Amino acid sequence: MLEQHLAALPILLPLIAAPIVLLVGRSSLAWMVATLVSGFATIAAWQLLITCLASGSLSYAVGGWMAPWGIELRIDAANAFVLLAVTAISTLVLIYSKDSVAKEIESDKHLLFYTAHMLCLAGLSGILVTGDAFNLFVFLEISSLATYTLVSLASDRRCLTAAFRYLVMGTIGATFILIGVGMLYMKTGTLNMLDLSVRINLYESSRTINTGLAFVMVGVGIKLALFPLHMWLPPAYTHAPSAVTAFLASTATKVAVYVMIRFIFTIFGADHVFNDMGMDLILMVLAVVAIFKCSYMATVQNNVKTVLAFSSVAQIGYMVLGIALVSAAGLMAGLIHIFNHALMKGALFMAVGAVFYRVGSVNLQDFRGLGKHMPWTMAGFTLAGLSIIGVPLTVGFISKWYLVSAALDQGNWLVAVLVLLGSLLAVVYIGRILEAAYFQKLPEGTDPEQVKEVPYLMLVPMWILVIANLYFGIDTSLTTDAASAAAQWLFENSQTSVPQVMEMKP
Amino acid sequence: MAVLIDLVLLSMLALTALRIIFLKDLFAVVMLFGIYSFLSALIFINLDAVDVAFTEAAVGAGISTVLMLSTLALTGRKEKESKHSSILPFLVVTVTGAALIYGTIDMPPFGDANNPIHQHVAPRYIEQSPVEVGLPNMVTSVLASYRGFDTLGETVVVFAAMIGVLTLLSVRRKEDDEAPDSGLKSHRVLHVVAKIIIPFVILFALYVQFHGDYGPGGGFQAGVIAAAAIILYALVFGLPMALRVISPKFLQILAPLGVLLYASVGIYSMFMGGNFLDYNKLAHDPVHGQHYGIIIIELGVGITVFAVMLSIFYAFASQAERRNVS
Amino acid sequence: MFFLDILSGVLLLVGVFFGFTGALGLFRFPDFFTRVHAASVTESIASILILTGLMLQTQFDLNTAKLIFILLFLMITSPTASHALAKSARHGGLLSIPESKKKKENS
Amino acid sequence: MIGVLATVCIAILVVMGLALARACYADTVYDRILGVNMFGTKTVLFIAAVGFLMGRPDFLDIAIVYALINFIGMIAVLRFFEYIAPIE
Amino acid sequence: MSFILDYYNYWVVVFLMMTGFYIVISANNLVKKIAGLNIFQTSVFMLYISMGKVTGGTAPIVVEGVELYSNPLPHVLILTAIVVGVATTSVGLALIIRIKRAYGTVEENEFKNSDDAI
Repeated sequence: MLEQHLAALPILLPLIAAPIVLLVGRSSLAWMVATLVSGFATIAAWQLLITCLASGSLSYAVGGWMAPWGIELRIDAANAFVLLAVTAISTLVLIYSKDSVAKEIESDKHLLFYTAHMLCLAGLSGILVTGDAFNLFVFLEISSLATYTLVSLASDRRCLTAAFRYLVMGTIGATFILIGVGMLYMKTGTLNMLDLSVRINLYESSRTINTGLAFVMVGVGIKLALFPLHMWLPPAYTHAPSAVTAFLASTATKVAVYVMIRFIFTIFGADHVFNDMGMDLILMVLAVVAIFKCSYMATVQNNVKTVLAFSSVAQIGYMVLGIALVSAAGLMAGLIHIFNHALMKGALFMAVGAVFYRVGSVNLQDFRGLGKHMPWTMAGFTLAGLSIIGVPLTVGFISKWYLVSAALDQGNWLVAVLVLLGSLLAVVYIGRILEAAYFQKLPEGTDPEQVKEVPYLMLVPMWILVIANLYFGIDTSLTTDAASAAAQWLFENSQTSVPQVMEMKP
Repeated sequence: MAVLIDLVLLSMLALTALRIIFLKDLFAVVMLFGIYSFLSALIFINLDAVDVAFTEAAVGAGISTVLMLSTLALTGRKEKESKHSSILPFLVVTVTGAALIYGTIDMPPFGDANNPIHQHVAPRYIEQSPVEVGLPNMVTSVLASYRGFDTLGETVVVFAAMIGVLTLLSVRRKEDDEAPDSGLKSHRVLHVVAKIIIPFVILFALYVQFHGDYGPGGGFQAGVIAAAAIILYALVFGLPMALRVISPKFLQILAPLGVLLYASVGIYSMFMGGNFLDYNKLAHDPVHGQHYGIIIIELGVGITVFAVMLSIFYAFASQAERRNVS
Repeated sequence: MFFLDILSGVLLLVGVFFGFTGALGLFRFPDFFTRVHAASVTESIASILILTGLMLQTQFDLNTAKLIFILLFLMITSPTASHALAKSARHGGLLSIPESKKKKENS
Repeated sequence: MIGVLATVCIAILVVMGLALARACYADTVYDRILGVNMFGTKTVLFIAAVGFLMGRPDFLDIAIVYALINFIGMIAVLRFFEYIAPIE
Repeated sequence: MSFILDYYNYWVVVFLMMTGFYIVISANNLVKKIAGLNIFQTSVFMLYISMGKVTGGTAPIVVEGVELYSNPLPHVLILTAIVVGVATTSVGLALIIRIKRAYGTVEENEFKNSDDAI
């Protein structure tokens, strides 16, 4: 029975767990339920990835209604790959959050925290597995609402304004997506993604469809913090509780990148988006500007969480750059970076959360001397930081390697050089933190007894991610296999659907 | 005739929307927003979307307005002059609007029966759903059965809203209140009238809940109306009285139970060998199965929506009361 | 049936006429309390006439019952609302024209 | 009969327009509320009438909801004035 | 003329959407922003419902002797979207109340001094 419903499990488990978590009443029990459910979802995602790598794609008709009439869950290598990253990170963050949350969030809100986390996970998985454009909007809103809640749980009052800004921009983004999907629906009469992709090609250059595309792109652009629309991200990540930042930074924007890939490649067709509308140039310019502007912004910030938040926007630039290269290799680089960046940022934000746990704030000067007093935390931070920079033997290197080689394949040496230059800025902003941690002394007046290593429940998940950073930097077979299969699948299906329906043009 | 009504309503909407831009009195903004919702619901009726009109009237004009008013009670009712230039927003809006107008040029003409959306997918709903699902109201059939997963998502969204609001605003029960029990105390007529109509409103909510298969209505609308009845009670007799009738703790148990009731139908159908939410498997006769499934999930939706709307109102209202005391 | 149709038409048109006068009153009367008066009284009579007119159009089935329900509901709530509003205005310190004149003279 | 109903609908729309104008441009807050309230009641009548005009009078449920929401809105507004002075 | 009749509905709806959008991005007060957001969304709902209309059709509830119904699918989508809208509104308003309590103001330009700008 479980195999039959495998496709539905990663979303049903957290969806049903969310109300149960609220009902169990005790926060330790809630934590246990949430972690277990998230772990099961991870196993399901893993099974799905294996199945998809072996046999292409999977479809599940919810309610037993066939696709264009009912809602279909459709899983292929691409979303199974991202799904695995999201569920795995969620599980690790949940383990981590037991102590972190106990410290940062008032005790009567723990249940709400775990419920919101489950809702967020359910929303993100739903976005990933659904094969229906409107259903995607619904799950996008579930995850967004849960995210606003999670961000506003911090005790610092600035989280409120950050959450509000996020809410307004996020809702505008979602509404834009709604407008875009409406225009597509109006022209094609269907909401199912595969059906849409077939029928959109009947109207090769319809203004309505192009406008719909533009609105979806802007809407998704807001959600994934594409450069000029990223204004909500740094404050939200800075002021959210540590566990929340670790989860969101490594999953939420990645899922949005996936949505962009899905819309470009599966629904509209890469050929139409890039060749007819010239979207690749726009995306490429925005991505490059994002890499430089935001990496620069990261170097001048004082709050370490803000540094990493700007770094996230820059890293999203790399992913979008991969998409904008319009080749299977570029897309693969983008997908690998989605996975790898989740590993790096998860580890980094967990380390920062550990510092917050002991020191109580995460400004640059608070990191002074921590190399000595919190050795494991800072060692983890250092390794993950090296990964962001792109040092060999880490996953960051793998991402950049594939990105650069994809760019060079096309003879686009300019992009290749820019990617490498962007890494130099990463050296600066990570370097500043490491310098404070290892080459400066603990500030006067701090009790060294207070600043010690964090509990194991926080260290272990952090180090699992750090080790994953190294492992997947050396043995790349899993990530590259999955990403290249996904990229191949997306790219081929995107190209072939164009000619076969051309004759049906009315 | 329909076109004429449509035009008149649209111009009233435009007037209202434009007026809202320039009003600095937030109370007036909220009032006009209520009118805007009412008007758009009228447009929905005129465009045959009776279920949508039902919901928009209850939610947009009802719940949203009440929530906005209780927010205003805490934040004050004047918008201050902004020194920003309004040129940049105007530019953004003009560009977006121009893009949309550009997009409309190729749209299928308004109301044409040959439009793609009337040719693909929807014909099955219109022709088959009375047979396959067995309900006269196609909207309910599509909502609860064909796109039941969306509706589960919708219920979860409502649930997520409750989680969000409770996180931000906690409902404090004033057990030992020496606070003046508020409510529209001096309005004796209101008290009598409210006592008369509240039972009828709850009766009406039940009617909407179970008549949704045959006419406009369903779990969502019923939940909102039932919540509205209690909200009316709280407004007239004061929040402490309402808290005594239905306690927030109870609502916090009720809301997740509704979601679980919905999901359990799906799980059950999985055990009966179907896919998630496949109501055909619930009984020997598929149409009966559909019927059972829809009744139960509508009940789940109704319970959740009632509990959530009411606890959101409690959370907002108790903030206002707290300020009143201090 | 012809007779009922005529009757219903007459009721509807008269009802609308009253509704219209009420709306005019909103603009033409001098102070708030007279305007409340104009609005609420005409509203009641207009509701009665229009809804009764519509009832005569039904086949005397569930729709009639619903119309009666609406009518009763409006009959109860609409005057209550007007009353509460006027009372609130009074409570809030709004004065009618004669009163404000008197106040001016006194001060 | 359709002609009469159409006239009635249009006339109610006109009245609604007047009430809306009152709500948009009012001297005092109370006048605004009065306009809104009148608008709400006339909307109820309009829905009832338009149902008969369109030949589907079975949607009177919506009119009931309108009447209910209109009343609750009024009460909420009055309640609101307990917290914030209506006249500055 | 027929061109106008075919599209006037969409144009007005676009105008309404943009009015709402303008309120969201230009309003100084946060409550007004949320009201604008609601107007924006409600207008998008109208776009959907407009496309579902069939001239001469009737509401999609089966009655004897009627063949032509309007499209039920947009109605279903918008029912869901309305619910999503009210959910967002309530969370937004709750945030506003907390912001007022923490900062003492809900006017956008009064946050500008610190890094906690909206």
